[in-house]
Amino acid sequence: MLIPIVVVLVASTLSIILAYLTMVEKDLLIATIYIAFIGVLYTLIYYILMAPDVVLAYMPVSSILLPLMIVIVLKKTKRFEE
Amino acid sequence: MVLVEIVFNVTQVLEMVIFVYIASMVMFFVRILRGPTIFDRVIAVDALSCDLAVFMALIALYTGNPHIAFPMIFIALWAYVLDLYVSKYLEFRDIGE
Amino acid sequence: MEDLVSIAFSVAITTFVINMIVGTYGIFVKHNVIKKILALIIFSDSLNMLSIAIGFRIAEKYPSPPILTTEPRDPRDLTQFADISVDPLPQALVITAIVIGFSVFAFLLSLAVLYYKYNGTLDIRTSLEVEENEEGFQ
Amino acid sequence: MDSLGSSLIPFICLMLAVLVPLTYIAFGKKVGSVVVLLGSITVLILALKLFVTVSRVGVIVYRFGGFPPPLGVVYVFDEVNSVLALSTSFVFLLSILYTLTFEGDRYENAVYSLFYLLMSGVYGCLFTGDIFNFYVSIELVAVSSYVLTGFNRGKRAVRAAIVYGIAGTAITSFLLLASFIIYGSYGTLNIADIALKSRNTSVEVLFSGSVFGDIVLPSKVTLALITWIFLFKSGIMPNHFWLPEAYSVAPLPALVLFSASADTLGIYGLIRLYHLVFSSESVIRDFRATMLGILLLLGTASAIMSSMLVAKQKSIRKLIAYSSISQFSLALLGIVSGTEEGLAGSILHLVVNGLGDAAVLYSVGILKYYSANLPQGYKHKPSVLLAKAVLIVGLINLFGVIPIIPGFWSKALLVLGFVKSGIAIAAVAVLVSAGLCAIGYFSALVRVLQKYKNGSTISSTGTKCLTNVVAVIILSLTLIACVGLGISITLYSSVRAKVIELGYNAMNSWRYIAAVLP
Amino acid sequence: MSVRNRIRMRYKKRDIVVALSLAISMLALAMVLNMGGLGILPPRTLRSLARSIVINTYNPWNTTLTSYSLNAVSAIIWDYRGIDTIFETSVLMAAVTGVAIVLRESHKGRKPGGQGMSIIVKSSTKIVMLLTIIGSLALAVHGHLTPGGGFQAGSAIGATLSLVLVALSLQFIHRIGIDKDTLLKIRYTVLAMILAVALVPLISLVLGYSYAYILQNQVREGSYFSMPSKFFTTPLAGTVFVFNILETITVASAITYIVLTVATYEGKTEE
Amino acid sequence: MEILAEAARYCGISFLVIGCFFEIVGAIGVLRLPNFFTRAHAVTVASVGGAVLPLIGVALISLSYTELGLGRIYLACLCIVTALLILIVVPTGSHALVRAALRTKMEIAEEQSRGS
Repeated sequence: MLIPIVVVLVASTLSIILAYLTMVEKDLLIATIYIAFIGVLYTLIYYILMAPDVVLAYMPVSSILLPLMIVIVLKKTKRFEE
Repeated sequence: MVLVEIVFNVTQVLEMVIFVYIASMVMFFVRILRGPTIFDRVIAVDALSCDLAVFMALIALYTGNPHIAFPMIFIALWAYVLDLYVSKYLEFRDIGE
Repeated sequence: MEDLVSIAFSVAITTFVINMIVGTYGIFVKHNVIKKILALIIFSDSLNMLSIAIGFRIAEKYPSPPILTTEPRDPRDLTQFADISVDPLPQALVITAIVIGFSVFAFLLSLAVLYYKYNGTLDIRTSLEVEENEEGFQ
Repeated sequence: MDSLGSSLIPFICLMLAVLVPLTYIAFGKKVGSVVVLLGSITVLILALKLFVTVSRVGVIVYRFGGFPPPLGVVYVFDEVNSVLALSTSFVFLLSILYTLTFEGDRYENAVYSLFYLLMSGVYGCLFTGDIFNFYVSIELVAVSSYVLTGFNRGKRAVRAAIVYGIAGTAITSFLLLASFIIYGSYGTLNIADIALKSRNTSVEVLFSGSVFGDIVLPSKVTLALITWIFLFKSGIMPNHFWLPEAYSVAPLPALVLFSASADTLGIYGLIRLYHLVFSSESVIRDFRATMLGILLLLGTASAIMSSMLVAKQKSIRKLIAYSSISQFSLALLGIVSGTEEGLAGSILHLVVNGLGDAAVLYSVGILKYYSANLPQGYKHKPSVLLAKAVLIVGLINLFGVIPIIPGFWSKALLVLGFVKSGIAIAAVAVLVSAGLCAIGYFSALVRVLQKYKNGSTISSTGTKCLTNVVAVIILSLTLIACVGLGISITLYSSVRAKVIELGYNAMNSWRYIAAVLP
Repeated sequence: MSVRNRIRMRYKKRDIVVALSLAISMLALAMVLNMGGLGILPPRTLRSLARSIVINTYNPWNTTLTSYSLNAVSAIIWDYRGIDTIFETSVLMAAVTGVAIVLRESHKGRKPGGQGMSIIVKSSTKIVMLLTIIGSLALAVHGHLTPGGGFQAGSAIGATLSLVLVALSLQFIHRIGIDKDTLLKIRYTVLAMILAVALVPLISLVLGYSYAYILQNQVREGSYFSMPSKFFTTPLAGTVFVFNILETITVASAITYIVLTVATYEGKTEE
Repeated sequence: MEILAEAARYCGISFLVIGCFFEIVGAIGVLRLPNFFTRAHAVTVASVGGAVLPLIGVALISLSYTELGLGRIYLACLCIVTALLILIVVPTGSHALVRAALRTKMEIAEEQSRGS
């Protein structure tokens, strides 16, 4: 019971740092990668909290579709935040 | 038989393996923070996705719920998408056209 | 053991709330449109995470997902299942919320493309300086 | 059996939102327009039937899928939401008529689809008896509003849509958060169940049991959060930044729908929140009183400041935007008063504001159309005169001092409620804001009449016969609704009693709870 | 220039106020969550509502409350709270309409051009595409038995098609018969079918042999109408199965439409 | 049958331990190696040695767990399929990324001077 909760704890602590970095990063492509990383960590947490349906719904959205849309939009607009 | 149970308690082995994977997750994370180029960050996310598949298998075994492990296949199938996006963004002039 | 689990879980929930603070900060303070959308994504993801955490529980062994593995043969199977299963309701609601979030983000991102086309920048402040052309009535 | 037709209303709207593009693709424009029109008429008839049924029977409950209340989702129909649904359907019919006739060429068929999606969200919000379902419906309203705001595209429209979209999404997410906190502490999502448990924490309900954990602190947090969300949705003053921008760029019929239906949901939600869920009998009544004090201050400040801005506006859209903010603030003050008259006044005020905005905007739109398309005979054309009359009636309705107009009665009821509950400052605010708004309204009236004094001198295509007929229909429907409501309230004391009973019913939460949880 | 500076200053002040107030309110929230407002987390027992749902999700001994679905989440999504999900699908439709309106120019058929990536990527993407589509169909068909369901399967298919768009090219997408207009038509038609399935029980009301509710699935209190609950010996869960299949098609077409529209829009590019 | 299960369990545990070793080595490599192309090599070690081997190990262990019922075969099949897919997919990704890095003429020298 304790070991999986420790994994949750580590993953969520890492996600705070990533969320902060996403907010201060000037290169939006790197920020997108951070978001995808947060998605991977959250997928892990969903899985450990026994929500396989949510994992299946969240995985394509967070790690494929949203990064793809953001990358396309960045290509059509501007990569760096001024 | 008894010997096996004493020397290799499977649950303990699984716990140790999970700790090793947490440690390597933190190392990949440090690479993501420090990675000088964008490629380093992407490749660390890649490695983490593969780790995630292993985590899923380990946890399904550890908690005794094998039927929740189906997302593993999708993780493995989509481990390389970020590589494709970034390389297409940087190498070609447009995405998806 | 159970106390340790509870403490670790409380810390995890606090981290989700902190993530939500970071997201809210980004939404209201950052000026780049795409940055704002990224902040929204962080915010709504942490919110969903928080609600799944509310639905988690402690059982004798590790809890099982809210899915029956075999057809129950006896009413006692069902009560046994209810003793180890996690809460299914937040999961269903979160799936709904994820779909809604995706639709809104897709629409906002396509608006961001258009915003850049008209203004040549993604900064939300710059278009305030543009003289509002007064159309009079209507 | 009575409630089946009424609970079909959102479904019919959704069905039409899908079928309209399909018919446009398959059968062309004419069949499509007929489908659009028939759909809105059906919705109006169903809403009328609902109104009649509810005033005869009382509260009706419909269970979706046949599940009993805390387990499944229910729709609850009572006097308050049936009145709002009726007025909304009426304005919706007007909007569809106006769009088909005057702006049909400018927009693709997608706009009808969006209107229907917006309306199904609005009906869902009005009828629902479940807090998560409310979130989903309000999200539907919100997404279609963002799309309609950005519909015309262009610099300002896209900026308004982005600002509205990002802030609105963030704030509706807080509603999701609030509903999860409620689920965590109360163990239920049904509004009547929450209301029952917030009064009596030891009650045991079938299926949902008793409360889970300590409910006092979570109730306070959710009350504060949801109040903020609804204040944002209705654009009360500190949260109004999106409203004028959105109003000044949306298509005209969409603008009318916003002010008559989508943005009244905030006030409707506040009525439900403060007089049903966390009413004066609940465990957090002290905190509720504090929140009501804050709302009083906010509402007064917002009413007076937005009225000042109304007096300054030059564009009719901005004028309507700020006047809507001011009227919503007055309705908010009615909620604060906590008396039957005040609540009745606030509900009536929402209806009146929708009707008045529709009258003003549609008459100005029709005048503009005629002045651009009518080469000669503009001055003495009956429909032009009618449009001018409707414009005057609408502005007087918004201003509200002449007793034959419903705007007078709503303001009178509000003042009566304030006097009864002893809130002098709110009564003063009503009068001051009416006075300040009057400057804006009458300068706008003068300016519109001057601008559309003569027809165009350039040769143009002229108008079609059908267009004239529809213009007369729209204008006379608006006129009949405004004046008829006013006259009936003035002349018949039974109608007056009915209106005040509306406020009583809105406060009578035990009836609602007993109907949902037998 | 001074105007710009003034505006920026105004924004800066507002930002600080907003950030501070938000931080304080969110800290209050964290306090509520951790100070026992929701009980001790994680609790030892289920909430009663969740317990009733979990017990009734596949319960042959209480036929008026069950939905014969082994997966309780699917049962909630499509049966207990089906109306939420229908509204949610409509939100997705509103977003699709919005994207189509906002990026109007790309709606006109453009000639597909562009290039794919290297041959290694192309061939392994083809394998991945096939496998993902097979896996998602399994998710959709078994949505009421194992984890999965309509939205999960649909978004997986949509994600795969957008992956194909990136790795291969738009030409390939057109070659396998996917077109924006077709997608939109499929989406509208299938959404209409979902609404029709929700209203199917009313037919028995019209025929007059039993009372029926909107979105009804199995036998309920006061109504004998029922959708099929079993296919031979496999549980079928009535409308849950049908809705899962239809939702897969709608979501897949919606997501593919959104991605195709945004990707083929000609905005201003850098350089 | 008992002996077979025991053998599978032994094999699985040894696979897991070897996988752990590769994983740690790969992770240290990702952390310590000087430039991107060398790190790509380390990631391949981490994903092939550190993901494929443990997955096969988990498959073998789950086959020997009798209390999981039919689920053990399901889990074993899933693990093996996932391992095969990782073998297909991860090299593809690395290939695409390295190619892009080469084509965009990433300055390796500059990066080395900055330190890893």
